[in-house]
Amino acid sequence: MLGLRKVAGIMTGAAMLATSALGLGTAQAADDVIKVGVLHSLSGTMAISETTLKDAVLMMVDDLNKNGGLLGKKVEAVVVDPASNWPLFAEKARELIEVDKVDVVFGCWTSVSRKSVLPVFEELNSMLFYPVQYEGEESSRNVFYTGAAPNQQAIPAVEYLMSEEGGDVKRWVLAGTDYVYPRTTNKILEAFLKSKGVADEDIMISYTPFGHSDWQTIVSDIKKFGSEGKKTAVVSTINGDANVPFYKELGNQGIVASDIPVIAFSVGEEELAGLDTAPLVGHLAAWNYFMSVEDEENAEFIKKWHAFIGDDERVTNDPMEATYIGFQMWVQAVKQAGTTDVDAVRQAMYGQEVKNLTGGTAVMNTNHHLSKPVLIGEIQDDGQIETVWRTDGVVKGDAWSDFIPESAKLTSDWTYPFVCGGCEKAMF
Amino acid sequence: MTSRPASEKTPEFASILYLDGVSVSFDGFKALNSLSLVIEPGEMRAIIGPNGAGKTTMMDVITGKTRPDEGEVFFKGNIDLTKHDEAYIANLGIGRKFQKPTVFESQTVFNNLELSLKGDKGIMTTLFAALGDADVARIMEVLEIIRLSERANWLAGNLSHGQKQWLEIGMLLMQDPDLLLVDEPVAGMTDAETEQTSDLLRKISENHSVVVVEHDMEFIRALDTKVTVLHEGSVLAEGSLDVVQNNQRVIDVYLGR
Amino acid sequence: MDFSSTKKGPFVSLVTGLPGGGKTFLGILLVAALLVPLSNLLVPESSFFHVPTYMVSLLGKYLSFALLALSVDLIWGYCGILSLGHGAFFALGGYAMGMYLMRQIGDRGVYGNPDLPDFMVFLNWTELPWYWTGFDMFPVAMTMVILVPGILAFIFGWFAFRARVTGVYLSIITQAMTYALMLAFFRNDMGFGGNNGLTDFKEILGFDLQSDGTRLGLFVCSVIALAFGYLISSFITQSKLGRVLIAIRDAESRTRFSGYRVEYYKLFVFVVSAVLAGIAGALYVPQVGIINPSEFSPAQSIEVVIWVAVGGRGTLWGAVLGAMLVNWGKSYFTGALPEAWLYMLGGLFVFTTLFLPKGIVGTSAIWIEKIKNRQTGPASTIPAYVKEE
Amino acid sequence: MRIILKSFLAALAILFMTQAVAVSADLTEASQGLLAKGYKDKTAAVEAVAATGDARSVIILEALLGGKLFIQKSDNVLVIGVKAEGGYKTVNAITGTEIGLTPKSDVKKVRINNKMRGLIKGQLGGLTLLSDDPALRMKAANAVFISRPKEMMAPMQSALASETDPTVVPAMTRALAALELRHGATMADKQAALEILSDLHDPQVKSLLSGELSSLRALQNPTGPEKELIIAVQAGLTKIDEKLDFLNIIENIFQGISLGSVLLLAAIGLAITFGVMGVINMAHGEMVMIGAYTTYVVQELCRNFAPGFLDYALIAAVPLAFIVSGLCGVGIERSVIRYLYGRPLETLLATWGISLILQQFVRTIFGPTNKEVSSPEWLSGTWEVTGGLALTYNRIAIILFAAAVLLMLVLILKKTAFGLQMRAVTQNRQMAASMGIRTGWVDAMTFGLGSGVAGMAGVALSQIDNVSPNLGQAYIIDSFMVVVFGGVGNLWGTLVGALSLGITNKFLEPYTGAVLAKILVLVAIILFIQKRPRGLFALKGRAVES
Repeated sequence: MLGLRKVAGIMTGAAMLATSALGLGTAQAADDVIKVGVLHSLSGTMAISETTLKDAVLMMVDDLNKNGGLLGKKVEAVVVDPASNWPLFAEKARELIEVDKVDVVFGCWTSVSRKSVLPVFEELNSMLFYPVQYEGEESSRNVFYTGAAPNQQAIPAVEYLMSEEGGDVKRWVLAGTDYVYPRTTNKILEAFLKSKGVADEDIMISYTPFGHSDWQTIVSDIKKFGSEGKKTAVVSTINGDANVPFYKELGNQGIVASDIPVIAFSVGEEELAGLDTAPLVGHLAAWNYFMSVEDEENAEFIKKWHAFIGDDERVTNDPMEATYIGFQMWVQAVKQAGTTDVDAVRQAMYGQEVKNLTGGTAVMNTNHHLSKPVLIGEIQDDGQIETVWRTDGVVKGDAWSDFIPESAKLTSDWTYPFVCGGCEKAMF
Repeated sequence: MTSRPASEKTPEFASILYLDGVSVSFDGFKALNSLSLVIEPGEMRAIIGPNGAGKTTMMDVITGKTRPDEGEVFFKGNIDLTKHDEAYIANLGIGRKFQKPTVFESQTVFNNLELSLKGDKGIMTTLFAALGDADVARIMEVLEIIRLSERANWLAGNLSHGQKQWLEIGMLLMQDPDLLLVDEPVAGMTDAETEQTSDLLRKISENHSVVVVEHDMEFIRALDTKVTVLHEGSVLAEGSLDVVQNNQRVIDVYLGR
Repeated sequence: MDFSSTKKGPFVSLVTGLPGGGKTFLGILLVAALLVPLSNLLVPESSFFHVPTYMVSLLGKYLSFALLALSVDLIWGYCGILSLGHGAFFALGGYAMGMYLMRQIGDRGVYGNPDLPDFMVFLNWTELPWYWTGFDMFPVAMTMVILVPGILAFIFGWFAFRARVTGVYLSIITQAMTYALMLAFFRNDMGFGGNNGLTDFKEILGFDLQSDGTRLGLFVCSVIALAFGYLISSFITQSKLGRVLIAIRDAESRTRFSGYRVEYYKLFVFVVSAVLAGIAGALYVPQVGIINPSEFSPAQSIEVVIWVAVGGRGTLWGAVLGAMLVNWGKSYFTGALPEAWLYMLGGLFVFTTLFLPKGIVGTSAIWIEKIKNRQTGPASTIPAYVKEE
Repeated sequence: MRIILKSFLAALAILFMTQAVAVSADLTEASQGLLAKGYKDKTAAVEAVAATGDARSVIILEALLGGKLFIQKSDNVLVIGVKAEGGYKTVNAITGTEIGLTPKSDVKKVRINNKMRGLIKGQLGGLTLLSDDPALRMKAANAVFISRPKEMMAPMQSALASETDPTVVPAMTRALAALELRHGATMADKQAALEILSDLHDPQVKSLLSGELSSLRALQNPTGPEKELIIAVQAGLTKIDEKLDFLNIIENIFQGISLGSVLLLAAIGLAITFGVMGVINMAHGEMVMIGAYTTYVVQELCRNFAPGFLDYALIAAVPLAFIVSGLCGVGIERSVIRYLYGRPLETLLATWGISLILQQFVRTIFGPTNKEVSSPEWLSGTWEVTGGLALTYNRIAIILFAAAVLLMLVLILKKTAFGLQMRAVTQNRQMAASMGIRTGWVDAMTFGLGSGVAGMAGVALSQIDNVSPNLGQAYIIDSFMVVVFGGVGNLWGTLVGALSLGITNKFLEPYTGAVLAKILVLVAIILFIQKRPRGLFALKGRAVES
């Protein structure tokens, strides 16, 4: 029987060698192209949101090449699929940087994926553009956060609802999926509301698991909470998948916006495309971008998108704009630096300006967060979100919230003399 | 964990097996209906009865697989079998052969016997067990008895039906039980095999108590021993084969009048 | 006739009587343990034989998966217990290690709190929950790596096996177990970092996790752990106990009527397997740098089963081989053909069950059997996994 | 006769209102504010327009509320537009004269926000209180109940006096009482109003009372009668709360049952494929998903080719989903599963693989994003059993649907020849075969049936959940739990299992929160399986022991 054993043993060995061979085989990078890594899940639960962003990057790379590429080189997108599996994100990031030798990576959605790749990018000193709104409390030397920080979304939204125009809300339901973004955002909001003199019994906080689908209890609780005589609003940090059943339940239980408005931070055109918005007209969303905004840049972008994806029904959304801004800024920075060298590009990134799709310009700050305008819109029956309010100027993204005592004291500034993502005092 | 309680061959007790008023029912259907039965030490008893008479259920009760709803089951006069589980009862000295021959198909005949070797069946013992010469000798002996010496290294799965039956009996012998329950040992056997099997059983019954369940009247006759007829979960008749065969009620049952 | 394997007893067989494939396998492990680090350190980058560092930790990851697969094979291949929740033990081991690594961060966390991990700080926790105490000490953490999965397996098995929950039902409640744990660990209130899990590790035993040296160290540890796991498993399967397990797999009631306390045997091997899985998890975490509740998801556990099925259950190295191949395929195709990856994985599941019911190793075994048909009767009917001597 | 009275009263009402609002402005002037950008001007304009009492003001405000009011950029006039080919069919909002087709580029929607929506509803209430349509009058009364403008008291009284429709009367009484409580002349009036209100148990009244209470509490040194009123209001509130608590329990049970029936729907197909055939069908969830996507496709087809039929697309989808999923099932059975009978654990692996393939397949065809399956009119909204207890129609529908599906299955299994053959095959394959039953065919049909039923479940789930490639994954584990808990091979077991799990879950949720509730239920099942390894309604006896 030794023969068999040998065969098996050798197979195992072969497997190992093959594995290394995979590494060896692909480990050469061409010099005449600039490689852009795309790290978005194409399968698994996150594919719903992330696939769109992959296409967005491909579109912009395509566009860039049409206009003669970058630094006279052709730009090539390297797409990998981390399959909504967080450890795989880290593995794929490493593969992109070490094996494919990409010059920059656009990717990740949800904090956990970012947290998982963070050490990789820092160790290998590469560059990641993270395009989704997030909880803040982080500023890495190797990551540029083009999505909204809490103070660019949550705070303005609540301020609007408190305003006379917003229907001066007195009573708040903070409903969220049980993970770090809602937890932090709600924590910030709670502190903020209390600072505005909202009493404890006027704040209701509820957390639900990912993909929660049976909202009967919570929605009827909200209904009851709203029947206490004070104007009530729901601040929803419910994550993508769970939103559709949530809004369907809202609609069915007849909670209309004029009674209890719901303002959401993770619901954009993409999510709305998944449901019939007729019963939801008037509910709100806070973002830095709406597809409906009338602006040449935006019209142009939407046209390109529809052409690229070959479907005039496909919507655009905020993370796409964030990707767009990030990508344009990176291109400009590379041109300015005349190289794709990470450190050079990073220096060039600071103060980089790109026209928002919603008018005005976004600026990259030295804390790796953007200054962007904040928009608040109402859901329309056609699934679009119409702006009802926007900040006069731009709001500077704040990595460390002032409403969390531990982080209030921290500053993030990657330029001399500070050179630190989260310190109490300057390095030099 | 399990260690076999001491039990000598000397029958200082009146009955090796004692069932009284045992009833079992599955969802209303009474499989056993106050069944009473006594097997004396060293006795060989044949049990016959139409399908559904409760033969196998009786065995389940004796071996602790099924708990009776009511009634007493005693082994060697004073050991209450209704309180123990299969493994314990097996270690008490009751071996059972199933209706459908069940052996460890993916192991060699030798290992099959080795696994049923009498002795401590605790985990640690088993983990560090090494086979002594005495054990090997015993296994060889049994291999001879069941006529499988030539097949010792075969996988049990490749044995013929009849050989499997024998192997299973051989496994019982390895346990060296005081009481063997043998369920349809000759089902699907050629006449020659049947012949050999009855010899085998008679041989075994010389120093074991044996209960045989069978349909095959020829075989029963060959065993020539006391017969118990079961019907609808209770004893219909008892005595020598001729006696029961002429018993009117038995005839009715079998001819379905 | 030759009864060596049975006659000499397990100890002997462990030393000399180890199946040839086992020797080859251990040999290859040893070679890998030497070659990979050497080629990584000494061979110049440019050379074809240079193993890049990321490949090292990738291999390390595969090895811990292989150990996990081994543990599943031990209960499924040999005892017929199909656990769809073994990921749970893996993850628990991982969390134990993760908690140690978390405590090692000390005040280097973003909030600079020397005692509390960051996620506790922003959940306004003032002190470390009791179940975190001691995890700053490596020995304690390692003990937990073994104890926690072991104890869970013991409790679960104690109930399940005594109640004689078998087959499909067992598989489904193991799935329920890991699913419940997943939901529990997703809750931030549990104090295990919720969805983000534990991450941003700095160092282990004072070695920087980012350094190549540490990576190689962990890789070698994984090799050793796998070898160790293989030895234990083959020791068990070589012993009479191993044959009892197979007996239970093939004819449970027969085994019972032969006087074996089936439930205790199952419990024993289940616990051993859970502990191995836990160790695998502990090795996995520092090499991938994150542990998160999704490791508990039933899908992961099912995937482990398929590794074993592909390699060939009931053959220890088969499990290892399967884990290696499938994961290598995963790494490769999620890069090369991302869109097609799920089709391939799915297709693999179907193909294996239909055409390789005994896995690669098992099937090749039959195939080789066919060539040199020995005294053991017609080959076609031989279940490949039982050819042990 | 009635008409005359009505018009008289209408005039009366308008008179009151025009008095209430000092200046009676002409419509054009009043509506100017709507052309402005800021919401303040618009808000003012809305009030002004309503105040004119002009007949067209109602039309304008309704258009505004419905988002049909536009500004024609070219000549900066308000128009009411209806979407049409190449733009909007527009009429002048003020004069009502046809303008014709205005290109999309030339119109700009007059945007409103939630605050204005509330206001407009209130104002419309005042204006449509005497409309001929009882439904409108109802809406009006309720709007007034919410906004409670003082000037509405007299009109409301007169309206109530003339009201004949029994359904509208209570609404008006309620609204009037609310007005009395707020603006009543004497304490006696207020007390009386309070009496009426405290007898109505519904959240809105509760909200109103607690609102009043807080405003009363806010008073500096309240007079004696005011103190009494405070006490009375508190009493009323407690009275309402008691009633609401009771209703809560009923609501809880209902939610439990509806969750249970969702579980039942998801699991019942599995009760066939797994329960009856013993195939651990991990692709079951994907059968559900396929059913949901079928619904989506059917609806899209309707939307494009038979818009009028759209509301009934759902009904058409039920049989289609059954067929599509069923065929998939048959395909899977013939191509894979039939080779795996007697190896249940292998079927688990194979079907898991199939589920991965199906998911990715759907992802490739329809894209990874959620698809919209809208609820038809007759399924949206709630049924007000009494105030404070509202059951949503779609939940009710799902409960009924689940019951129907279960019944259908039971009949098929018990009453049809196929059912007989099916049971025969599952009990003794060889025997069945030797009796001339085409076992292969029966297997395929059985699996097809199970999958088809899953498809029908998909139609229902499309109403309450995401239609996305991951839909199935969300339900697969729950489904297995239900089947195993209920007892394999027993539809009634599945029913009881599903309902008890659903209800337990819903009763735990308020105390433990959603997640913990689910965990507890899972643990309970695990422990339960120890007690009854074969589920709630397991067959006993020798047959199933081995």
